[in-house]
Amino acid sequence: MHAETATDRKAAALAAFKDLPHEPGVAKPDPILVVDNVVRRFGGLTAVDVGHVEVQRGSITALIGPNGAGKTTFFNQLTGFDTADSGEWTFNGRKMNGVPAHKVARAGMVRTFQLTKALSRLTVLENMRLGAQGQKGENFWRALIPGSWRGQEDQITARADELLARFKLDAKREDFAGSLSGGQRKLLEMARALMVEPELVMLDEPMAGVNPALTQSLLGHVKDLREQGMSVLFVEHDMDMVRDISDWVIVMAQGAVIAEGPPDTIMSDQRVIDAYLGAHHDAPLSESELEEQLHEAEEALEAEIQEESK
Amino acid sequence: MNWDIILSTTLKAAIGVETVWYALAAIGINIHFGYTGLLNFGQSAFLAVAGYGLAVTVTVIGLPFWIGIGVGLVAAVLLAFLLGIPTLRLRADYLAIVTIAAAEIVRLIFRSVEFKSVFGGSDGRRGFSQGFYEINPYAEGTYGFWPLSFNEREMWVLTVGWVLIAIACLIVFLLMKSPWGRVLKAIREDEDAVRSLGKNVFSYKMQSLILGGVLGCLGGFVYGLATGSVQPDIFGTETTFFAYTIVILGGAARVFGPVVGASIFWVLLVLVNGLLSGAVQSGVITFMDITQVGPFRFLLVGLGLILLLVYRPQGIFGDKRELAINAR
Amino acid sequence: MKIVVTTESGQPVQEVTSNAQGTWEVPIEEPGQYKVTLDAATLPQNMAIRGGNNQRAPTVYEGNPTTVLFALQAKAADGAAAPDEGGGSAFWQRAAQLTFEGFNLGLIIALAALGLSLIYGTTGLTNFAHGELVTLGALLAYLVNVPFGLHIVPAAVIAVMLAGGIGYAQDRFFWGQLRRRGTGIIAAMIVSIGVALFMRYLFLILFGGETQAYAQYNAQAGLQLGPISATPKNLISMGIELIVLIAVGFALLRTRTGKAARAVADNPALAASSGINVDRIIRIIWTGGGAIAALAGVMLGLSQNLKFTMGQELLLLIFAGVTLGGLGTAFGALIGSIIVGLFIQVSTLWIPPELKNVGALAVLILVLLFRPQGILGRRERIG
Amino acid sequence: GGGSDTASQSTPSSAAPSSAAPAAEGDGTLTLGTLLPQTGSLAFLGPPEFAGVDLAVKEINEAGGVLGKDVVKIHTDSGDTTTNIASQSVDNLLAQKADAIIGAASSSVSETVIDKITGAGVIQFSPANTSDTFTTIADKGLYFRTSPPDKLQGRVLGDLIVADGNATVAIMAMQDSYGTGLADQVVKTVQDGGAEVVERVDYDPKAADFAADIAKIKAKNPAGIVLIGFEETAKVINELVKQGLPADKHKWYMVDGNTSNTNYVDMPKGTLKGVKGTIPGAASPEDFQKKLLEVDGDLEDFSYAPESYDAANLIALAAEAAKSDSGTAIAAKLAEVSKGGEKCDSFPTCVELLKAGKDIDYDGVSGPVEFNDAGDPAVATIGIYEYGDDNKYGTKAVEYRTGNIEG
Amino acid sequence: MNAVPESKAAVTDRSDHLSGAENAVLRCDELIAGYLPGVNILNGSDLYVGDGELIGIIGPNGAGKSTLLKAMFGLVDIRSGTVTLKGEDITNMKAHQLVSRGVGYVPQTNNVFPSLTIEENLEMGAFQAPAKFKERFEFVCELFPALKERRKQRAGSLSGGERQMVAMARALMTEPSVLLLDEPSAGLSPKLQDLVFLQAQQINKAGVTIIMVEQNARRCLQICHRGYVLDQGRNAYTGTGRQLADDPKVIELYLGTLARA
Ligand SMILES: Nc1ncnc2c1ncn2[C@@H]1O[C@H](COP(=O)(O)OP(=O)(O)OP(=O)(O)O)[C@@H](O)[C@H]1O
Ligand SMILES: Nc1ncnc2c1ncn2[C@@H]1O[C@H](COP(=O)(O)OP(=O)(O)OP(=O)(O)O)[C@@H](O)[C@H]1O
Ligand SMILES: [Mg+2]
Ligand SMILES: [Mg+2]
Repeated sequence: MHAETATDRKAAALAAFKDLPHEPGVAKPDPILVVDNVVRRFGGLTAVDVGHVEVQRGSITALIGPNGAGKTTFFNQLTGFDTADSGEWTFNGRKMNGVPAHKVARAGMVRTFQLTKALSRLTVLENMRLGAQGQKGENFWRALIPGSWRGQEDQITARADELLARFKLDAKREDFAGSLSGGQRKLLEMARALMVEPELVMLDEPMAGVNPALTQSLLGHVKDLREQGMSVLFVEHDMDMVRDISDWVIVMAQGAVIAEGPPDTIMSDQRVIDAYLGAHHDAPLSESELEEQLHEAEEALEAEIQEESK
Repeated sequence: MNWDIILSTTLKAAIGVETVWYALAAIGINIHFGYTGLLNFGQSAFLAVAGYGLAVTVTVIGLPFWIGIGVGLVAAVLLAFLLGIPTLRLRADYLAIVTIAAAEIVRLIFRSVEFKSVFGGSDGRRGFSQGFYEINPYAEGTYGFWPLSFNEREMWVLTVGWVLIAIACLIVFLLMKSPWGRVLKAIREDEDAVRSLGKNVFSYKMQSLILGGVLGCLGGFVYGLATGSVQPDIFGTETTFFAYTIVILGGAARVFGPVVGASIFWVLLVLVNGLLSGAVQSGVITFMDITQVGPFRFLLVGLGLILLLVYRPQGIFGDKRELAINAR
Repeated sequence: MKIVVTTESGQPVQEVTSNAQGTWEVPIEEPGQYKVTLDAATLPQNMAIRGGNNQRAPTVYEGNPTTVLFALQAKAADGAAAPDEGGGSAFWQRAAQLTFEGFNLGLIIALAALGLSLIYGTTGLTNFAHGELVTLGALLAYLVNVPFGLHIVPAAVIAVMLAGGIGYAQDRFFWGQLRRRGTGIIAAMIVSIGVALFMRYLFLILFGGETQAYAQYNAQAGLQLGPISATPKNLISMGIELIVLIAVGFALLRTRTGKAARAVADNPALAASSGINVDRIIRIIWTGGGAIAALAGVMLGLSQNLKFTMGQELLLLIFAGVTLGGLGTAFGALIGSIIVGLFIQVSTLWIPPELKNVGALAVLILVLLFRPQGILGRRERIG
Repeated sequence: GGGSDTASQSTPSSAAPSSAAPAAEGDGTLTLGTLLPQTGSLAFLGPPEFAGVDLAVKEINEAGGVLGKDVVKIHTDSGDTTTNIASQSVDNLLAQKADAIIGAASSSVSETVIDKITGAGVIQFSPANTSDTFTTIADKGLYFRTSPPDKLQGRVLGDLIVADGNATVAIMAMQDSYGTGLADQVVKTVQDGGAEVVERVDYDPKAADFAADIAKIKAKNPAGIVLIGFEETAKVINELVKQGLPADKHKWYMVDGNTSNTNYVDMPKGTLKGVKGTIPGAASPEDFQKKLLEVDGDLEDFSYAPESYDAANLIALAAEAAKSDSGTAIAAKLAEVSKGGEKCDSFPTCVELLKAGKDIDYDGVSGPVEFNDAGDPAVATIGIYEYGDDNKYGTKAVEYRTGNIEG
Repeated sequence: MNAVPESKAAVTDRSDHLSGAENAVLRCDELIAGYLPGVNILNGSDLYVGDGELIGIIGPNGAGKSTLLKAMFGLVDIRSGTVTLKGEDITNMKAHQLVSRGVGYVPQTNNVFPSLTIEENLEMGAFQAPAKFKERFEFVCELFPALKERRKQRAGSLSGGERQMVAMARALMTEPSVLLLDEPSAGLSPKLQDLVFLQAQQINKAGVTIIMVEQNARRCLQICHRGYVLDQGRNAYTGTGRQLADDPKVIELYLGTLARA
């Protein structure tokens, strides 16, 4: 049964994208997030200048682009962590500009941080529990009466344990989050965001630094999220991952959206290759290519040495 | 050396009035700093507004004692709002300085000639404690057993004080085990992360500031009632510093840390003094005279503090592992 | 002039006429309140009673004489000429003087703040013993100046060097060891409170509780420069302070060691990985910080005399200055401190001097409301 | 205040010996505790006060002690109000069965411990408190003080200022009960006398500097400037000279807290020439100061040493008179030995008279010291001194004025 | 977590592995190290790298890869075992001393000075050889042109990838003889990842010995001479890059099949 719905959802998502033109700012049939004219400048630098972009509900959308393209800054604007110079956006039809970060999260739009924010002196489990919404025990007066929140806490713990097992953090359950390795922090960051049970989860490079074998198993989980009706918007530089799970890809460069489309189309788009992917993105280096590469390198080196000896 | 007296004064210090009110102030700081990470260096202002709230209400306005207590509590809550609204957005170290500044402003106003008619200038106010001692259940007499003895007034203040400490500790214990406490601790670690998880950080910080302020301000009442007076200078930065020292000594973010810390602090202060003056009087120490005992005591207390923190940086109850996590 | 003395109820006691010096005397039987009236008609021509009132009501106490004064002034002076009625110009003159004083005080605070800021910046230590380092400098200079009898200028130089050495030793044998043990910055902060107590009371034991002054330049007379009175020592001190502040500020921004200091502040482990000898840099900073604090102490001592609590009493203002300017930035400390100094002094134009610190501290809070990172501080990016 | 207001006690506790420390019954040895500043912002006042007590106790014991036994003294630290040391020190003194405690110097500190001390049936005797509060405080008749009588000093000083012909007067007063109390009295006298107080600045003695305060005074260009404070006056003078208000253009007046022969000697010659200061006490302080220096050679300031000395002597005499060393018994005799009887001015002579069964009237170094019902001194002598070219005041007062403090 | 399953024997046994270590530039023997008292993260790992070799270290998250690099670089307390650099025992030597011996290091996280500008960051990279700064600066700016335009921007405001560039560039400022890289390609765009791998190879060719920790494991194994698979603080597998990349066990446990082989 599970498998069936899985294919259904994926099919639905793909169907929604099928007839869309591959151009920046294209309107989606059922957008969960609609962004208009968001601009953010730092001094003379325009970090973000997005004209119009929509994110389809129930889909997995990738946001890619060169380093410094403004992806993270864009996330910051949308989630209320930074104030945009201008622009407006709606989430589920609700205006979200100027809404403080915690309200954005409560509305169902949750983000993770590229530079992880582990709550160091809380255990991994406590980190997870914190993510849960609508906790009775988070009210001052109820907190004083343990009976009033114990039951809910147990449910939350069960859910947290489930996620931890999935993210291979169950062994670290009782350790301080501050003692996790770089990759483990990434995992915790993402798992914690999922505890919120958001409608739209925005992941900022969730898999950078995560072991490939684990990445692979986690992709299954992300797909599951889609099956549960969640929408996912993620930033990633790992093209294998983008290709594998995304239904739609949005490309940013120098603050603006420069292309949109399904993964395959995007990855063969010359502009995207030039700006972002580079020559070797696609094929793994074959033996001969490797040789050639090294050869080139040697020549360059030679030249350099000659230069130096002059 | 008179060991009896050294022992009895030391024991008395371990549970005495100073220990009580410093412990209360420190419990408040523990909530602010230990659990929430708010470097509130203006704790003495909470004690001050509570003490003065009570004193001014009773002596200047002439209202009954209980209303004075109410006014003191309300004043502490108001101060928390006044202090919190502008400052809670600040980074920890900025917050520290701003709260010191705010506390100094409060103290300077209380001690000013300008407002002498209300706050009594540098001499402060007295004569507001009758209401408290009128309900003293202890009959006149001396209580306790060797080497401790208290008169009925001290007994009454101490009873109330320790009951307040017990209640405060219970509240802290319950809260910090709860999800509410978890949010505070998370804010201490990284407030942006907490925000991203849908918690209203400002509101929690404010709740923490109010709770810690109100628990701390009880110390102001105890001080005022025990000495029968309030003076502006006791509510200076020194008091806050000592309260911080107490928190760290006991171990930050530990329920009983402040209480044990306060005991240790005062025991240290009194014991050092007892030993020193004993040694000087009996001629064991000859390199200083008796009037230098005072400064020497503080010098040794400073040294003791240093050594304690060098050899047990996590405090008495603290967890060394926690310390290792955030060490730079 | 004729003077009439009556009892409170108006019973006449005596009438006298003043002698050539203008004095007079009336013997009185009973203590109590009396009325003394000067007959205005008997005044010399062109003279009037200051304030116009020709009646006084002194209380006479048993066994003690009581004096009554009728100050006279030229009649023509009725209008604007009275000294205290200069109104506007007096206000501006005072404002100018206070502005000068603001810079004077601000620069001393800045100098002390610079040392604090350097040490905070590189080690993260909120050093509550910094006030005592200031005191230390002042007292060292006193030691060389008064008991040894050296002139204050060489004494100051020696004191600053000694204090630098002590700063070095402090890190070498104390703070450095703590760092090695992995003492956290909060624990270190509390340790610094312990150090402050230790040093302060050591000073009390060795130096005593009294206020002292250096042998030279004590109570130096002021020069009148336009609307401002200033002593030569003030002017020279301010010059030295400004030079030191700017030199150190630029050193931090421009020299390799300065940059390394900021790198250590940011991330000591990474600094070490870049080949920076972190301990060495921190030691340089401690040496410099100690020396600068000492210089601040000498300057403070020159303008305000010496006491074992002198640094402690300045500490809050130092912190305020550092914070206002933006923590960890040298020029921030300078600007912040001068603002603090200015507000302390200039605010007394409107508020009673006893509350002058209130003005400065309130400004600190206000500024941080609008610039939470301090004037020159920068906000970190999120995410 | 002291004397007879036990009845007005409103708290349920009382001085009934049952509740008090054992000392209240007396154990035959007069134990004098001191609660004086060894640390804190008033630490500079400590040494002279301790020396005053030490000198007195030394003389008493040389004269055979009290009730045939040597007087025992226990020194403790009162700190200042920023720390709560005083309370612990009192615990310590009470535990050691002190019969009387000399202290504290600061009115504020005294207020925090008065309940504790008097509640234990022990005398609290301050050499330096000037706050009005103590006149009416509930103290079971156990609080006394020899502190300089503000009212009289203020009156004498105020009259002096008027007599010198100062039509306009500015006052720089240290902002505490000593400074403001004295300043209030000066203002009143000066105004009654027909001169105008053009400016009054209450300053915080801990302030970083006094430039603003002086600037405020300068703006009014007063003929006379009154400096009320302690040793920080040296800083104030620095500032006065700097801003162009020197003593040769404006007349300066000082009070007992800052009329000092040591604080200003380093200043340029003539800085204080002609400055007048008032000091309570009928004799020039010089001789007494010499004796003090024998006790403590490091003394630089002598503030409140006479008052401390007198306090110790009075307690000892009262104990002799009461033939008991219990606090309450001594308190009952204190007023008696201070006035009405044969005058004497040192413990040995007084105690001789007492032993001869005579009524005595102790006249101390700080003044005639006659206690009123509130335990406050009722009569005082104020000496007026004038500074010379060497920035020291003459050994002989220009004038002495004795009067009832209340008038 | 430290209970290493004994059954999972390393592919090579210790003496076998170390037989090639005769002339190693840098070698670690039976390192035991950790952060918290009583908890060892490294449980006796061995590693050697010969002159001019490029070594890859891969493994699951939390295996102790970064810890191993930090231990070699004197940033973690070594509890037992030794680290040797060109025959000299450098166990627990301070980082800056290693830098002067020609070792360079790029940490995985916190790898820039946030309040310094990019230029100053790079200047710190050349701290011990200020004379070379200009020339090296030009060199790294050529590699990462983005840095040059931004030279006056504070590193704290940079994007994740830009920081990574700065970190890499900082290490390249010194021309070290041994370079320790902790996930140099993380967070970089595919184009720049290529560049980093290429650059590593190129530097290596020029004679620099490199130890590289990577989660981009396949790419890493492709370019390195030898690889180590670290698991739970021990070497689980060693071999040449090819051997490891083709080992089905390694693929299953550590490499995954997502990237097209
Ligand atoms: N606070 C700031 N001040 C100045 N410049 C900033 C600030 N924040 C971001 N920038 C600049 O804005 C640009 C966009 O940064 P952003 O972090 O959004 O990039 P990104 O697309 O997430 O890159 P990456 O893939 O490397 O994470 C960068 O060039 C960065 O240097
Ligand atoms: N500062 C620290 N304090 C305590 N434990 C730590 C610390 N850093 C890492 N650890 C623990 O050491 C183990 C190894 O961490 P390390 O960073 O070496 O892993 P890693 O192999 O580099 O992983 P990743 O690929 O995720 O970066 C982890 O289990 C982690 O929990
Ligand atoms: Mg980014
Ligand atoms: Mg790692």
